[in-house]
Amino acid sequence: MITLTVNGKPREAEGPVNLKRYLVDIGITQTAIAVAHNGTVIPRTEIESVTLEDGDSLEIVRAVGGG
Amino acid sequence: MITLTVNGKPREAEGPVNLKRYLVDIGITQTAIAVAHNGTVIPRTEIESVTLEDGDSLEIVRAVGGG
Amino acid sequence: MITLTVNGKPREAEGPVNLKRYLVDIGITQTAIAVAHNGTVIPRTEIESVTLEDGDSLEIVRAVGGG
Amino acid sequence: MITLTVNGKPREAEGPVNLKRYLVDIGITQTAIAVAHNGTVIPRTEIESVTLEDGDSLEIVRAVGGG
Amino acid sequence: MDDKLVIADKEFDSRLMVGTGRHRSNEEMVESIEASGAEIITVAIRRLDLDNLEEKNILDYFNWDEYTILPNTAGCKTADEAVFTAHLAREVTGSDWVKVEVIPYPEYLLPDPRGTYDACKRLVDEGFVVLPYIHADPVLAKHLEEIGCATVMPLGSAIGSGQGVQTLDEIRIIIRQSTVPVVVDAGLAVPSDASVALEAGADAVLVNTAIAQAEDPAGMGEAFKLGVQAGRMAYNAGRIARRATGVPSSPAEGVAATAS
Amino acid sequence: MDDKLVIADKEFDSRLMVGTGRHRSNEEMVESIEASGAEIITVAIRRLDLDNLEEKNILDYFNWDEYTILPNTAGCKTADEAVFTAHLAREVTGSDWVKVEVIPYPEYLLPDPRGTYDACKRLVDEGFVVLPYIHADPVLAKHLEEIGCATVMPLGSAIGSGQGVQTLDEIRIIIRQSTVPVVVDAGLAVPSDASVALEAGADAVLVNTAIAQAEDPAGMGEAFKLGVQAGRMAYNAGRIARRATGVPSSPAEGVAATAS
Amino acid sequence: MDDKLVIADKEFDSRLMVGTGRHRSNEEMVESIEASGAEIITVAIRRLDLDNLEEKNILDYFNWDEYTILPNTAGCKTADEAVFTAHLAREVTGSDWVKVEVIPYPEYLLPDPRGTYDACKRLVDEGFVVLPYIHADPVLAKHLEEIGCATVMPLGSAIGSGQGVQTLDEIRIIIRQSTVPVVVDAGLAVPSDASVALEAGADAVLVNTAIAQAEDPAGMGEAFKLGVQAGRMAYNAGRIARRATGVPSSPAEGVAATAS
Amino acid sequence: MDDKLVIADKEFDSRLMVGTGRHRSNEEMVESIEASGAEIITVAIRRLDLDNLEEKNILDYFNWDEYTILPNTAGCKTADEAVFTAHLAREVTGSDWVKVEVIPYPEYLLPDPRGTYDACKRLVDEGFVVLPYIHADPVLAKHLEEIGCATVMPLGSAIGSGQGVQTLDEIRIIIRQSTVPVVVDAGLAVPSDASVALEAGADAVLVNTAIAQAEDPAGMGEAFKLGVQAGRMAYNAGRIARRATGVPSSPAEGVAATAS
Repeated sequence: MITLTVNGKPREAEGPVNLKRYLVDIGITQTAIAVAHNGTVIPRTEIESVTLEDGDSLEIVRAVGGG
Repeated sequence: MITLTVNGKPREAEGPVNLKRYLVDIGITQTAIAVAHNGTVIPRTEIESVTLEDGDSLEIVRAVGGG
Repeated sequence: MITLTVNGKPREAEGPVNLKRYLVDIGITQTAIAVAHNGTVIPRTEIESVTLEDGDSLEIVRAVGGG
Repeated sequence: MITLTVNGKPREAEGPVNLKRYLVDIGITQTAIAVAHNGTVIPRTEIESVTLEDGDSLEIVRAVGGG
Repeated sequence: MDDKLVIADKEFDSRLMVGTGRHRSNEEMVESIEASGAEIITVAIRRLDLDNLEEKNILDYFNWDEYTILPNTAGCKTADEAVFTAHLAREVTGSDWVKVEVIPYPEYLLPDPRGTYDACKRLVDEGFVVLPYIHADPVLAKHLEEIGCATVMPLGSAIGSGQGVQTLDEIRIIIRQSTVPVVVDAGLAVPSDASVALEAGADAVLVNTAIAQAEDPAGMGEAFKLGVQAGRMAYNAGRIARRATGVPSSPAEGVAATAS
Repeated sequence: MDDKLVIADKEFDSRLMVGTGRHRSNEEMVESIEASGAEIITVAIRRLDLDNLEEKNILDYFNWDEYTILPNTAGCKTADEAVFTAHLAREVTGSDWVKVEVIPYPEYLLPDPRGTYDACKRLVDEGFVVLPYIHADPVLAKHLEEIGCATVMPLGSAIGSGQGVQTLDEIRIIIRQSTVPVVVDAGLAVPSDASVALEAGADAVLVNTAIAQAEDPAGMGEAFKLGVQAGRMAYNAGRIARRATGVPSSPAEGVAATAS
Repeated sequence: MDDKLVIADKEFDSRLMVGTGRHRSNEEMVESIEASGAEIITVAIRRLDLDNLEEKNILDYFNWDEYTILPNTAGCKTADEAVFTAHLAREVTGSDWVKVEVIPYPEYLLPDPRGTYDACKRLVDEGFVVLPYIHADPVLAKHLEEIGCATVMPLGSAIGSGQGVQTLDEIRIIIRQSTVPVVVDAGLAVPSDASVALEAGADAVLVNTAIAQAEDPAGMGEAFKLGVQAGRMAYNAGRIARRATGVPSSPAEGVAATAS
Repeated sequence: MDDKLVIADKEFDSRLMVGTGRHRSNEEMVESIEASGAEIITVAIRRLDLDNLEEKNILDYFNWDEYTILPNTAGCKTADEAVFTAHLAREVTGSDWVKVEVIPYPEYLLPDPRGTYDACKRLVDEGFVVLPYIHADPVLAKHLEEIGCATVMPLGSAIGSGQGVQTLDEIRIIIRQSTVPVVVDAGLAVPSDASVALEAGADAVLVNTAIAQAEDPAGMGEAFKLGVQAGRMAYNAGRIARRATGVPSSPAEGVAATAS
């Protein structure tokens, strides 16, 4: 078990785990999102190549209404 | 007894009565006032010459704060 | 010969003369006009019944651009 | 003879010459001034210790009306 | 939505009235008025030029099945002159509608409240449909309504000054108090001036110089048409309130955190 | 007339940009944006709600063949946060357009000139198409143009304040000096506010709260569409000048004389 | 410099008139009026309270060798009421000066141009010194001057509204045309409002609520005294013109060059 | 009341600062500054005219026991030039006070927010007492305060434009947020402009052209002195609130009835 910080909240996970796999695991299906890993934005194409370690942080965002 | 309308309110008086006398009777001592009798403004000098009859109306005014 | 004042200017005319006739004589063909005789506006229908005498004044107007 | 640039204009001078001496030579008597030598502002107290070489630039300024 | 302007029981789709003065040519006049979509057109009454009887009459430029004519009493300095001019206008146009202007001094072209009231009173009593041009004076406007005027026409600023609506506060009061249409007249220079008046609840505007003297009168006529529609639509759509401070248009919560 | 808005070589027929924030419902959002005729739509970037993964994504409400998406950096207090958010936005939207907002203090929602400049410099160097939201500061606007911003977006008044264009004098200077499109953003409440900006020569306006929070958003959206068109048309048609005194719109000569 | 205000051949050093209404106490009233340096004081005329005959008369608070009393017709809705009140006022005060107010509707406290004119005409003919309170209507002002009013008193904004001088453009016209003193009355809230009027060439201002209802009436009274003096002095000193662009206040030439 | 202006621990009785530029003569300069009661005087730094060494130095016209000198960096287009000029100014005047102006473009004389910030940062770190001239930008003002500037000096309108305080809304925000004195600088034309700033809570104003270029500079200097005092007094005395409608200043009750 590892502990991640996802969108500011702590989360347990089986790990180390591949980022793409992790997103599926927690139920994220929509594609119009972006992910930052430890403060670095990960291009879509590289999501598979990221491995999440204990203590890592993730920001997962999407578009919302704004002006 | 006669009935006058003084500043919009009915008032009983012994009468017919002289206007100057009436003003004294009801206790008006100050001089910086003006009186209208049945809608006509009465100059100071002529107050003595007015007699109040039953049904007459009086307006008695003074200066107040205003802009 | 009589002298009229037409739109502020003196004009000689054979006369006395009927108003409708006079308007034709001076070449007024258009209908969208109004005429005042000695300061009185003459309804279309009554133009025939007016006779111009020496010294009479006429105002003959039409619509122009305005705001 | 050396050539200086003083307030943007070329000036000949006997030199090398001491800055304080030079100011006297060109007739500057007033004290409420400041001098920059080759782009560096020279404190009053150090004016004596500056020697002007060929090609040096001077800015000599004073206060004027301004808002 | 059925949202018509009603004056003296007559319905109009357009809330823009236009004048016919100061055009550089009759062609520009006709073209720009068509572009403006106006249904009410003002004209002035002047002496026939007896030395030039061939000139084409302005009334012949328009198809009067499509337009309502509104003769004015421009140039009149007194109530008597205005009443006299109204009588002439009725003969010329066959219409009993009249825009009453009583303007004693030429420099600022401001209307005389007393002379205007007197002329309106007499003309209303004679059965005219009276649209008075007035200073943005709420008390005068109320009194003109009470004697039976069909509208009130407060000025935005001096005629032809192009200063826009300088009298908005007073016009708001007039609108709040009025039971007849409020038509903002004079001074409008650009469509935003018209929109401002309609957004505030004015029922219509009257424009002349801004269109006639624009570089491109037809383009400006169409611009005013859209500005008037925009202002009325916004009035019906219910604007947001003014606030002293800002309010985010994007959510305050949920901003992603940079690495620290 | 071919009179298109061009930003970063992309052409637009509409000069109205709209935001998607503060709508009471997604239905009202879509309906009012369609009514507005806007072609450029702003969105914000926020954390995905992991406890509500079923929520429909705002991007799914629009056909992106018809619209250009403009993500913003709203909520960012520093240049670093804005750059980070721009990177996220590019991944989310697939677009490299970004509206840069750097707003350190929440109460008045006014932008930071230095932080905004720094973020824009970095993002332009990275190849983003940058549209900065700024105070109506002509010197800052000129400097942002010089480093390659695609537009400048001076504020009319504080975001969501509904105070309209309070900064018109400065905006006129920005327009006169600018070689990139000037988009007036924030504070607009009614179509006349948009018309005023376009009549002054602004290239476009951005509106969000005024439409989203109107009683009838679709009606207000259409009203803004017309107001923007009216303002642009009037700008092209050449307005009359302002004058201190009036000028008659009816002829001074030829008034009929009453009997004397 | 000898620069006195002259009304009906009477000379005044102060260009500030003050009202006596809405004070929280007679002590504050007296203190603030002394601080204001005013020489003309307005009072209203009201029924004597027969149930409270002991109340001290307001006239007893002032030394009338130092002040000129100006009774008003506040509360009158018609010309008849105003003339009647003027007659009463003359008996009460022994003065034939009167500030004519004819205000038919209470909500906005705006004067009736026709009723005011009629009352003024009758009172002037009876020999009163008449100072009419009017809307900022240049034509009405001119007509009131022509029938012999001693001044005209156009409003800055509604009585007690504290909105300052909203009618400056019209007041400028009144000033340019007037041969009698122009006194700006009503709506003034702060000394800058008074200065604005005097800078524009107004001869005096009348202030009541702004002083009476200030947190510190005596302080505000003195502030208005200074503001009126400042405005008049500036008018006499000849202000600079407005310019669209800036002009350096420091020399453009002779800036020292940094090393390059 | 003890109500002093305090800048960098130095106390002043006057809240009016004056410039020494654009005077028609040194005599008018001295006379008008004395009349203004100012205690802080700005000067510019320029090259000595080597062809005219006899010219009397401006510093010799004043008794510096009575005045505080405030040299400016007018004419500087960059932070480097401003810092260099500040160093020269300190040598010339013996004072470490400096008014920082960084103005890259001559036409509108508007300050550069970034260049101004950079110059201020460096000068504050060197121990100068820094008074920056800025656009009325609340965020920039806050940041300048945070790095240790002694005041902020937001502009009312462009230098020498005489347009008065066009930026009052932003200045109100700056005042509300600021812990250092707020000095409104530039654009003031008449005393009412100064009063407006002080009534809003500004701590002081700086005036140059309005006095120097008035027809009577001494008269205008005194007028500004009074206007500044009036504005400050009014601020301390607590103004009445603005209201949309009027409130009678005379009692509503007790009006005498005419005969019916």
